[in-house]
Amino acid sequence: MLSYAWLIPVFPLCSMAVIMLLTHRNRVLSAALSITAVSISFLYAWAIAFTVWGNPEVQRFSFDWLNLGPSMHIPIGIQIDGLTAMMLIVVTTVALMVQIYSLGYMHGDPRFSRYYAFLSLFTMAMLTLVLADNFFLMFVAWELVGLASYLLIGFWFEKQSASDAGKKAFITTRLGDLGFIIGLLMIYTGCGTLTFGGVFEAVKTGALGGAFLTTAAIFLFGGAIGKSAQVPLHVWLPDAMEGPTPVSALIHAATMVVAGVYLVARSLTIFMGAETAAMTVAWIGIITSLMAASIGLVQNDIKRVLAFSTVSQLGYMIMALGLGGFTAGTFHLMTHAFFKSLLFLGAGSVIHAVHTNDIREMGGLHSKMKTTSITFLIAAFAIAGIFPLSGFWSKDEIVAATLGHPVFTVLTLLVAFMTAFYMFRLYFLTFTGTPRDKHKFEHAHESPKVMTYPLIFLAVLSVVSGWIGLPWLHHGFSSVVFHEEPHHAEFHYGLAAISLLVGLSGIGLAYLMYYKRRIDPDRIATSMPGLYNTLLNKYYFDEAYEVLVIKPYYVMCQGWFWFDQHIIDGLVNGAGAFGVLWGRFQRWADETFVDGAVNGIGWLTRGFGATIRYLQTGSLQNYAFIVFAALVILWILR
Amino acid sequence: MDTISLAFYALAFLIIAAAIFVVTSKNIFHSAIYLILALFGVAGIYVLLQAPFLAAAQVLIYVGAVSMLMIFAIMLTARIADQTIRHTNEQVPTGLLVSLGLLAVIVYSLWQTPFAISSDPMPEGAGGTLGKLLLTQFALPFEIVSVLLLGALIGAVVIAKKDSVRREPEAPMTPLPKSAEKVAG
Amino acid sequence: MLELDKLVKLVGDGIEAVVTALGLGPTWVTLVQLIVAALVVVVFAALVVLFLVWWERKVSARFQMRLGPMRVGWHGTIQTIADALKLLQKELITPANVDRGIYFWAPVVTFVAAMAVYVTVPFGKGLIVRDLNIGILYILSITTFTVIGLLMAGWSSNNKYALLGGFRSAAQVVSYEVPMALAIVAVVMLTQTLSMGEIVSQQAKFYQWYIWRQPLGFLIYLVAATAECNRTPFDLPEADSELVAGFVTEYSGMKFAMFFLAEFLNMFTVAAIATTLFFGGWNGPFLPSWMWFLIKTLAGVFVLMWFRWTYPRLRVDQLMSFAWKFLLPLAFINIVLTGLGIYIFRP
Amino acid sequence: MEGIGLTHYLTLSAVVFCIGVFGMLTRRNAVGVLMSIELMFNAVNITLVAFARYVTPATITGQVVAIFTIAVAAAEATVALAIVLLIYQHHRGIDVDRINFMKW
Repeated sequence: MLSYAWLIPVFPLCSMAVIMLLTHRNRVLSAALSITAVSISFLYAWAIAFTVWGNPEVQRFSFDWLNLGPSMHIPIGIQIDGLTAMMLIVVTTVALMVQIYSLGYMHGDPRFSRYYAFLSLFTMAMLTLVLADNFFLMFVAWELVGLASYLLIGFWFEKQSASDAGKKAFITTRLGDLGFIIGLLMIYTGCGTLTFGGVFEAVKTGALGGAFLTTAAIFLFGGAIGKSAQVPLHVWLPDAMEGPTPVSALIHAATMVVAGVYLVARSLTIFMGAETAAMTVAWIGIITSLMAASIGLVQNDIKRVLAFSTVSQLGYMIMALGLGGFTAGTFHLMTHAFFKSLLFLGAGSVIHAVHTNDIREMGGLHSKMKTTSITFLIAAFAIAGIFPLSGFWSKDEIVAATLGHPVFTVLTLLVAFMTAFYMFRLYFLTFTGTPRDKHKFEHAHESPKVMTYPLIFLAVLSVVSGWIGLPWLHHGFSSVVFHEEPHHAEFHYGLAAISLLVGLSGIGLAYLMYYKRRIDPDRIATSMPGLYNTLLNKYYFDEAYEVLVIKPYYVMCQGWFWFDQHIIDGLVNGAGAFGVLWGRFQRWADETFVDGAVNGIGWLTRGFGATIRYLQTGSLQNYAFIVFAALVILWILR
Repeated sequence: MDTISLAFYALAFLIIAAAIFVVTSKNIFHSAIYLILALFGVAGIYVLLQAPFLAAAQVLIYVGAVSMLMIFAIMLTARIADQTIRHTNEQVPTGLLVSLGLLAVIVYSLWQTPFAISSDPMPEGAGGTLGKLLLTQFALPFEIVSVLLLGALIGAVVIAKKDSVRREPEAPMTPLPKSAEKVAG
Repeated sequence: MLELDKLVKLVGDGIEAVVTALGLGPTWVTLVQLIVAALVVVVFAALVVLFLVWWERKVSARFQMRLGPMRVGWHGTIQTIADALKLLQKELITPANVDRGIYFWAPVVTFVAAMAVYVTVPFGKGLIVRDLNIGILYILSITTFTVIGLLMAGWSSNNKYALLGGFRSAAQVVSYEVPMALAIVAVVMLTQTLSMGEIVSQQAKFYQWYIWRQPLGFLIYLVAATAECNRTPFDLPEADSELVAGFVTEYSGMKFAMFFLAEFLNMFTVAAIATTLFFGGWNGPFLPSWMWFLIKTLAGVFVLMWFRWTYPRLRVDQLMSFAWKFLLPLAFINIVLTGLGIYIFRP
Repeated sequence: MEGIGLTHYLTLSAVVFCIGVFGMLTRRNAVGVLMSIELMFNAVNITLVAFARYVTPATITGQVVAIFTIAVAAAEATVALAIVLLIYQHHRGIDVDRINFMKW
């Protein structure tokens, strides 16, 4: 069964091809195809997960893809271990839920079939990414998910902001991918192979090490920075919210953005072999996390809050991995995938109901949308790390992973506090209180069942998926993603209590500010205008890029344009003018001497041809006669 | 003179006479009929050479199909009264010379050549050995010939299809102008 | 019982004795035996045709609720003989502008081809002139001469109806020969031999008849064979409402009779081949083998007559597309199925 | 005279072949030319079968090749006659010596 695991991405691929080629006119058929394909993959993924978890051996199946002699030999293949199985489950589950959800959300969209084709493409690419057994195939899939992301962000390309966001996402992540490629090339130069096994072997035996490995690892991490929206390339993710909300849930919360985390987790051996690189990873992770969380405190767009929350949580995972917390990072990856996609889908449900993204125009929606509200609340509790929901267990592992690095511990707890605060700010502003926009409130309604059922399913997962990490289970979550050797932080009741307390206090503050209105948030904002505006404008990152990168680039371009217009064109024109003169002279010479010779030859040839053309009679029998006559004559002359 | 010799000379006479009529007959349809006769004679020669399967195939394919095609082509391109003034071109004397020269050359060389006559027995049965050979040792040529036949079939259809001759579209009937109708009325 | 093989052997031995007594070699013995056999077959064929003509008239009459010939002999039994005599006496008209040589030979070729088939038809136990080892292939190839005869007749008559009739018949026969040959190939795949005698001996028991293993092949054969002998619904070459009498338009007297004879002989041949290939040949209980052969063959002939008086005529384009677009693919499918069957069931 | 041998068949084949050559060189009618070519094919086939009978009787490869020849001849005749029909449609005649528009 494992040896046919490559079929998992093939099903969505087929559905994409069939939709694109055949059924794109029939929206029902297209959606049905896509959902069927991903369902099959979903079932297969679960089957594989149960096989693998009972038998923690790494399975590899590969074949030669490119064999250019001993120096250039690239096999591609798949590798199945606990981490892959976990990723398969995450990807297929969320993809299935999102595709079902989209039936309701995208209902009536003129490019419905194309939407499903793109979703299938994305699913295929993402599944290939997690199944790959080498960096090469992983990179190919990596670019494919980028393409799918671009297509889906800009899905409503009539909107200028959407198509801009698509381009921004694509170009920004490409910057990171450049680092990825350089890292890959360095690794290939260093150990002559790109298979995970081979590279890790080289790192372990010390064939690859020192400053070279550190540089390679940092470049490799560049890919993760781009894909997982870490500082300083995080700017694309909030803009990516221009895409359809289910897409945000699938790609920009649960799966594609964690590809970077997956990359770091998968190649953790490399980072562990390079101290400096690992610390860089950890620092970038915590800085991203802190910054995004603080921005999230003040945003008013429901999806942007969630986007910054995503960036923040990704930073968490990256940090945990950088500190060697393999289990913590991957565990949080999984739980986060479930509750964050739930949050996004819930937000989508709200947007579907009130047709706005601005939380200032919402409020009191709980009475109208019970299911959405409750599932959203569950997810908010989960992300805030409240016992016994999934976020509690995974966040606790992350906190535990920072033990020994006091700075990280403090910052992590601070982020946890902020997370709890802004999530509940969001919840209270959206679902409780009095409706601030009566008109929109009147028209609000609960979403159809195809949208609420996935919410309920994901809510259940958000609650229970953390229980794999229960402290009294043998090895907890690490036995699931068993990578190199069992590595599991002991469960710290003290730490757990502290982080729970932090989460609760964040919720409490939000409760006071936005539910009870004891503290006026606006007064705090006006009392600290500098900080507030900095946060509201996302630390001016986009503006900084505008000033530091894009403006100078324009100036440089204009300079070159001037250079091109005046200097180069002047040269060209001068050359042209000279050419014309020279050409006139040549024409005279040509007409006089060369043509004379050519015409003379032509005249001669024509005369000759006119004489001997009588040999070509055009009669087949004549030719045949000559053939046989020649045969006889040749025989006689032999 | 034994039976085989008798049969051989009879058949050889038949074939050669028929062949000569094929190439000299003024009426092309007669040529075709003589061709059938000659081909039938060749089938007889095959029987003498202990190749009965081939003889049957010869009759089936040449008489049944190829000659039929010839006759079709003749019927589609000529009429019974078509007694062309000349049925041969001006190459007759030179052609005769070359043919006879060729005959002399071939006959001379084959009488000079010592052939390695083998006295092994022929395999029993009609088509069994042949069939086995076709599907084992000669499988590739066999397949290629099949493809060739298919290609010839399609090619012939394409070539001979009426539509392949691009004809000028006939001028559309222009309706009479109104005034003309009035005048006619 | 009334088996005839002893009698045949007796006659053969008698000939050998007489010829040897005349001081001639074994070649001559074979030759004389063959000549005698050929004479017997010709006489037999003539009798069969006489019977068939009468029978066809009676059958058609019954189909149309008539009586048919009743005056000459008991129920008109010798009506055909009277007709034959009339035809023999008639003047042989040779139209003015015909191509004389070919006009003369056309009926001969047709008739001889129809007769020559009987060399290798097993009429009964030991009743076969020559059990050639290419038997069925021989029959297939000899029957093609019939078409040559028709074409010759059509061409040489210098008559547009005759020419069209010849054309149609040639196109039709060539087209239907392909599915027919393929249907026969499917049977040969099972028999592993081309010899008619062996094919018969493989079907000694009722359940061994090849029709049970080749039902589709038999249907294809039946349809193609009906077309081969130009019978309704495939009687376009002599569609009298369109073409007067097709290729026989300009023929009269004995020459016409030869075409007529050949046509009925072909019908009998087709039924005989069907009997041999699909219905166990002369095998059967109680009755002598030749009688079984006749019963089965005449039943086949009856089916052909039944067709003729039941179905309307096809249009010429329908006829061609039916052969090439339906019957031929079907025959290929049958061959593939047969091959699969052999592959699965043979060890 | 001692029976019929290989040489007899080969001689017969040579004669038929040369008759075919003569016909090919001299017939005006395109179908006539084709028929002459068929004669030549048959002459070659006689040779092949004769060799199969006398030189390699155990492995009758000559007969196999003869079958291929027949198949190729059939294909050739099909295409050639299609071409003849096409030429007839274009030129209302199939005299080979008039179909010389390839000259000069």
